[in-house]
Amino acid sequence: MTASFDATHSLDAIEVLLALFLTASALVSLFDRHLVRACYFFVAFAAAMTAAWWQLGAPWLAAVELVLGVGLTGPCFFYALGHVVPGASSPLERDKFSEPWSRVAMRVVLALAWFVMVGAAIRYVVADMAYAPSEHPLLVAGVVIAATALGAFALHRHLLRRLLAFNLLGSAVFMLLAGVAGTSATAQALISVGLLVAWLGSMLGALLIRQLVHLEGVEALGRDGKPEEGAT
Amino acid sequence: MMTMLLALALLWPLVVIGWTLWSAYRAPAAYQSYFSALWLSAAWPALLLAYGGEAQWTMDAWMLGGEWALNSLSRPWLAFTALLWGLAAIHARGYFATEQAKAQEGDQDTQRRLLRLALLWPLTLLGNVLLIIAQDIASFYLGFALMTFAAYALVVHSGTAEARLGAKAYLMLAVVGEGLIIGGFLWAAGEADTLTLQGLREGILVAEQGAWMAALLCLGFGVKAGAIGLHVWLPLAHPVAPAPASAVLSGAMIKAGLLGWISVLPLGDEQISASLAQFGNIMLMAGLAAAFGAALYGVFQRHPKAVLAYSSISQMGMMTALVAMGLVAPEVWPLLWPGLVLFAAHHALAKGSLFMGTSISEHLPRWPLPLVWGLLALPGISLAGAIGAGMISKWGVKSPLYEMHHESLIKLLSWAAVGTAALVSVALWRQWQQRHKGGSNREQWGAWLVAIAAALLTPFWLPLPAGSIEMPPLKEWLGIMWPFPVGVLFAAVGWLLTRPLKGKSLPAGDLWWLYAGMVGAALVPIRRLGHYCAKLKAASVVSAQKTEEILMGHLTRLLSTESWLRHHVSGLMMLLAVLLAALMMWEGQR
Amino acid sequence: MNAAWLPLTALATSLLVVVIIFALPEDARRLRTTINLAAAMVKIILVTLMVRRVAAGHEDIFSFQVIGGVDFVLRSDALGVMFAGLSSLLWLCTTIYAIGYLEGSANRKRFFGFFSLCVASTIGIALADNLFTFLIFYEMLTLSTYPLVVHNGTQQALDAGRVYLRYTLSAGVVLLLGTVLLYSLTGDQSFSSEEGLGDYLNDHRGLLTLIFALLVGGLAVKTAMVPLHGWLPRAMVAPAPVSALLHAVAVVKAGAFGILRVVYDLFGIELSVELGVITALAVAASFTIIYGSLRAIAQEELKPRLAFSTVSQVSYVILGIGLFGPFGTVGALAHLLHQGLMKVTLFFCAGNYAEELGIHRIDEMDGAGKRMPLTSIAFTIGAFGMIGLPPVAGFITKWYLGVGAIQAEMYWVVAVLVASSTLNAMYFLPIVHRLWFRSGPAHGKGSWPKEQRLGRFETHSWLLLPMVFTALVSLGAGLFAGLPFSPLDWAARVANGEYLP
Amino acid sequence: MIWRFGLFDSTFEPLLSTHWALLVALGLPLMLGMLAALFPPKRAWPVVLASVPVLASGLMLLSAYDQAGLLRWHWDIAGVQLSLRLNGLSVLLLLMTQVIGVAAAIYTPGYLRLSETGPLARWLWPLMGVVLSALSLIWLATDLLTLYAGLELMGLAAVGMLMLSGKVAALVAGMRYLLLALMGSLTYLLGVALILGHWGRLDLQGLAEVVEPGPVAWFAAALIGAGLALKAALFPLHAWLTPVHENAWTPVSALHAALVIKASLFILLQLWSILLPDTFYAPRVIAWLGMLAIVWGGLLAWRTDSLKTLVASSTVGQLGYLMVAFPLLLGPDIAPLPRALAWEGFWLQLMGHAFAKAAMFMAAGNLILATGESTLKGLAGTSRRLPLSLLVFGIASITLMGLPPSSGFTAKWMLLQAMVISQQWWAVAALLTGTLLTAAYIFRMFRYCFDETAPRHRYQPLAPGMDLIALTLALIAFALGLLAHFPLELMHGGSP
Repeated sequence: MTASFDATHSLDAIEVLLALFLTASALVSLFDRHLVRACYFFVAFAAAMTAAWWQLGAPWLAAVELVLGVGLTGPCFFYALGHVVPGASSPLERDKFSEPWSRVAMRVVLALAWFVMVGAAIRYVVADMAYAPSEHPLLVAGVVIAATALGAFALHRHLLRRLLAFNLLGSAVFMLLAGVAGTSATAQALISVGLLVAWLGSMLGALLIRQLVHLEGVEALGRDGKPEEGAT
Repeated sequence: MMTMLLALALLWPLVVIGWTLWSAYRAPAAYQSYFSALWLSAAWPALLLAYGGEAQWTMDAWMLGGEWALNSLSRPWLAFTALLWGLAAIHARGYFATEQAKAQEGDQDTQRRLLRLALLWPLTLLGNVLLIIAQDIASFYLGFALMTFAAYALVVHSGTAEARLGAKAYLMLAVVGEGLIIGGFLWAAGEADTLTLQGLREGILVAEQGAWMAALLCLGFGVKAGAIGLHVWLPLAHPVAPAPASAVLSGAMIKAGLLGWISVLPLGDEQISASLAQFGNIMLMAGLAAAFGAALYGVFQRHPKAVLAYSSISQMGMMTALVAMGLVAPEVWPLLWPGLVLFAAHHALAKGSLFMGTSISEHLPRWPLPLVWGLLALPGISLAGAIGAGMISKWGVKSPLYEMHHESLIKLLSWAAVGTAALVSVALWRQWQQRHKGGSNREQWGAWLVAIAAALLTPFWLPLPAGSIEMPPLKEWLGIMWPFPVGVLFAAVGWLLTRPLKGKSLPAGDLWWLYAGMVGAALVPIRRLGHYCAKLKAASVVSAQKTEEILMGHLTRLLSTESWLRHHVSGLMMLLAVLLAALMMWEGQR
Repeated sequence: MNAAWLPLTALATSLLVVVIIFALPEDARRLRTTINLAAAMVKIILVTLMVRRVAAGHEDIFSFQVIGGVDFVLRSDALGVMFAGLSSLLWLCTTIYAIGYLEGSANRKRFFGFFSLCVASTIGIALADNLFTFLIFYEMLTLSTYPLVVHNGTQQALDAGRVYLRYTLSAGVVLLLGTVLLYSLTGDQSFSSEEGLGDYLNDHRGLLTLIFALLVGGLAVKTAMVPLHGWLPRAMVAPAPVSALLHAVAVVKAGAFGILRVVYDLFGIELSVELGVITALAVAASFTIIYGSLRAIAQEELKPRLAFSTVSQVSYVILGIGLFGPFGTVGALAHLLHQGLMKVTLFFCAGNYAEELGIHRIDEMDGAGKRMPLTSIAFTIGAFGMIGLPPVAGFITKWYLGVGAIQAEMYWVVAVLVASSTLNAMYFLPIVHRLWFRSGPAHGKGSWPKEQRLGRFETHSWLLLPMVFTALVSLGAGLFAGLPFSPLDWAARVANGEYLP
Repeated sequence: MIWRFGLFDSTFEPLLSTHWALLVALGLPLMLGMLAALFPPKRAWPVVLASVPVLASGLMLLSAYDQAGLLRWHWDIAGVQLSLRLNGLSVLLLLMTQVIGVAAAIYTPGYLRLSETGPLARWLWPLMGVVLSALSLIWLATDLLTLYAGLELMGLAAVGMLMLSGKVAALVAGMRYLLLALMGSLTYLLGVALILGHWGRLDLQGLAEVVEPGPVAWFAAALIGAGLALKAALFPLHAWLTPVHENAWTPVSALHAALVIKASLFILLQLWSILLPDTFYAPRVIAWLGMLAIVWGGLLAWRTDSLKTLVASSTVGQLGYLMVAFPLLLGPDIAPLPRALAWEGFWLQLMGHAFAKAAMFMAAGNLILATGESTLKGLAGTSRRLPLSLLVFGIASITLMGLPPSSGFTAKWMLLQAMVISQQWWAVAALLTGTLLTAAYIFRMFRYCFDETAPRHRYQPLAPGMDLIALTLALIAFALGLLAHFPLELMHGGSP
């Protein structure tokens, strides 16, 4: 019924470190306006996720994450940035769109609410977490990342950053899934499908971003967030 | 046999119309004869029918159920009506000869007017015949309406401004009259659940509101019969209508109103209620008022036909009074009605010949003048009761009244006859003043002469029940004849007295001008109200448009939030999830 | 013996014609005309068959289940067949007229397609046996008349179409609500059921009144009862055959027919009286009658005047219902037919004047009687019928209504009738006067607004014949009202059915 | 409620032929799509030929259900439980998918030939195949994993299809849709995670037995609800929809509006009926939003100047009709009669709208293609030149307006009756207002079409059959009104 982390109790320290690293790299990746750096941090996050899957005893997922997350999704972002060779400069290096404060504030509130909600939900599922939240550092990290990523997703206008946020959210959700449901075959199947979808989505997104930049320039990437855009 | 005759009598006018139409369509205008021999014959089958004997017909398929009859009342009525129509038709042929010549020369306007008259004349006749033989309400009303509306063409014929005024007055009152009649019919027939006039009379007799029904119907028919207050169209329409049209209007059609009264009122029934009798009294007063008032007003008219019109009103007033006697004193009615029919018939022919006479005096034939004026005066004298059929008809109504001891009424009627005499003499005087030489042709004076003869000899040819009419005994002659000289004297005195007022006279149509003024005054606020409503509507349309514009502006602004929604979809989704979760938690915790 | 095919075929004929017309190309003029006329003939034959069967006491029913508890039912009963007869007869006339009228104009395929659809809807309305089926065809009618109203495609026509839809669709929604409420209360309620809704009276008095108000309110829009009449005068921009059809048969009559159904067959007259809604109906109808006449007087164009006359006249039908008695019912039913015949004649005439001479305003009609005698005679007959003068059919209904009013002891109704007749005379007689007694362009005075010589006779013979026919029928319906199978006779038969079950 | 979705044991095992039919129904669209990518058909007839087996498989499944009642399939692959079921509802939806899909496919060659579509055109075929296969899977699947996979497959393919036109606006809108759709599925997945974590299973039948109301069910329902609402374009999360349709190709729009968003709604209703059998407020919230959706969608469509936006906005409003039925389907204390009525009305409305909206998009596409104008004003005078396209549009719009005798009417009738019986007057008002608003925007469009005073311009002739396909769909939507008994009876059957 409840998922358990029993097998990994002894490795708490590693888990905590992993969780911390995941959270940190996710946050940087989400909020760094320097996009190339953000993408690098995403790759680092994906690598950490691979480790985390390994740590959780799901080698299959670790492999998938390695291939799809590190090997395929990461390059997708660099491709979208037009930053195929490391060191080359790109017009997309920085996100220059700015958001009004009200929007930021609203997103922060929403992200907090979402954090509370997801946290509460997880608490109800993993009954013992209420007593020892620190025993599930990866779960906590998952909740934090999920809420933040969603908030960031809602906040950003830059399409690439939204795509990044989506990927991070995806990973967080998978982590939560694994956290509450363990690494049963069903959960692994779900996560695999999710990873595949995330990759496909990222690839499609990257292609689109390239195409948009090609057709309209950088500005087109932020059009989605501009409130003054016409009704149709 | 009778049925065939009936069919012929009713269809013949239609055949005439069809033929006239056909020939108008076929023949070139230069050879166009509007008043062919066939046209003249329109009324003849009806006349024949009147002498064919009594008969009855029932036709379920006809309208609400047709019931027609030729009985002791409708036969004489049909006889004098058809005769007058026939004579007037012949007279018309002569009367319109000049116009026809003009039409043949190619005057389009005249062509149109003549064709119109030639078509609607038989139609009017048809209506008149139908209403006489009808015993069911629908047919009667059909005949009445047909006659009323078709006769409009007769009145308006000349198309002058006066003619249009006269026709307008005629039509307006006719519409009012039709409305009153249908209202009364519906009420009475609805209460009695009947479709026949017989049933209607019985219904009115027993109905609680019988007097009111009778009043409605009487007013309605009163328009046609020239009852006082509703008579105003007569002096307006008669002077302008062609002489033959005036003849049938005043002779035959006006009698349709009288026949209407006789048909719907439960006359002579012993069980007449008090209220009906009361109504009879009012009617009696109204009749006498008409008899005297019209005479008083009429003598001051300038136009001979207007004078004659007032004479008709006066005469109809007398007949109104006699009809009213059927309600006031039911026992007198069985004796009275043949006299009344004779009175009506005689008046029809006499008034017809008087009106035809006006056309004679306008186109005097090359006869010795005294002869002409003697002939012109003859029907008038008869009308005043001094000679011929007039005398007999006077006696015909007087004797039953004597028998039942209504001497006061007799006296009043005699004095009314004085008025008649005065009116007739004024009319003749006016004719003399406005005489013209030459031009009257054979048909014109032929029909006129026959009409005079028929008027003087009315009792001899009118198919009344045998023995209902007798010559007045010699000792009564004086009592019948005295009003005539008195009347002439009055007229002469009056003329002398009013000489100082040279050239001034009262307008024809008396109350019409009052009515017109009142209606005009009433229309002013109504018009103003109408204008106000129109203005209000326009204003509200404008303001509604303005409101709509404003609303649309708001709406457009509101809809621009769609793009806000678009940019906040993900935020909204987060909100929705949180909201749903919170709501369900809250509900679950309760 | 149930001949279910009969009502179905009657309906299907018209629908099939719609499909065929839409499938034919625009320029297949002859074929389209042939099909149109043939179908109209076939339908008259079918309706005649139905009349005979109903007269012999058979009522044919066709039904199938749509969803649980709701059936689609067609049934030929006396009342329905009466309406079907009217619509099929006038369809033929109007089709002939329309063929002549639209000679050479564009979009004829669309016109005739929707025209046929419109008539198919009226047949459906006539034969519908429950409110659901009725509603289907009622809404179909709304939709199929819209393209006809906007047919000319001018700004004015489009605006009129919009107004028309605003009224009728809102009414449709109200009607739908009423229907659904009724179904929720009683389930499927056939028009032919003997029970009526009397059982629900004690517990649901308010609800029943509400349902009645909704149903009748929804139907009253099409009936053009004041103050819901605003669409009708505007819809006059449509071509003349459409106006004729709209006024005489289809739309306006559908509403009146619906009210007849609701009062007589759904609620039952006793229940309606019990609810006290009948008197309200009579008062509303009377108000409409007077108001319509007054507004008609103020109009200066021919068609709007006729339109307001329709507003006034159709409420005679409603008034007849309101009189609660056999005579009133006979009057109402007969007027449904009579008014149709007379009004269609008048609109044909108006169309002829407009087509042949370009006359739209009343003051342009001077002396038109000489130029177009047959049209003017027909107009005169129609006008006299509207006034209610014998021998035109209008008199017959007025008689029955008046007598019904007296027997129901509603004396004021007679006053309304008389007043209306007088007002009618006030706005029709001047026109008749102008036609015959004034000299105008035909007498060499001025010229017609836009004269065309459309045919050998006074105008195109396709325009002339239907008009003459309807004029003669309206005359005949009055003159020979006593014949078996005359409108009056049939109305009396229906009324007997309602009052003597 | 749960039995209505066929979540109970079947009496019979499926026959061998049924297995094959299932395989064809699920796999063949995909295969054909791939094939067409290699050899893009230039004419309609190869597509017609190819669609015969697809439709045949649907009919076979229908007859199989007719004979045997509910059918179930169950597989266990490496510890992962996958299961499918075939009940009346899923047969109906499957057939609907196949008919609309086939129609869109037949429509496509003509459309591609006439419009300048660019090099990406051939990719439309496989994507279409994927969408159809995924949809078929969704109607049949009874475990959350298959549903998730189907949903994602469908969503990604749909995004791909919508962006094929390659215009910038299409790309921007498509990108937005892509991100939102992915986000929606992640939210959904989070909900699924909670379910899996708490009850340890994903098969719906099993879940239906074990789920009891509690915080986990509520949170899962909230997450799943929000995610799927986003994907189903339920108000107020609908705003991505119109721009997407504005720029997409006609057959794509038709498929998307008719089917793709319905799939999310289907899953939403199915999962909520398991998770929230007796919740009062959540369905109410959806219903309230539905009322707003009806008004909002109607207003949007009423004031727009673009034909495609009109059609797309009308989808928002029409979804509102479905949303207001939620309390009747899910809420507690609903008597059996209104619940049954609402259930049937819901699906009839869904199907009617699917057919009508597909037809409408095709008709609108035809009008735009022929006139070369995409604004309403550009339609002036089309009533004369393009009567058939307009007629199709008209018939489809009758269904949307819910005027008789269309399926929209019958559905509305049932919903109204259910609402009246359960006294939900606000919903009644919303439904009736929706009718009027729909009529307002539909006839606003017709008003332009009937304008005869506008100048004429040249029209591009349409490929043969393009109107006929649309007409067929519109007529199906129309005929479902009076013939509703037959499909609805299918849904009656198979109650345990």
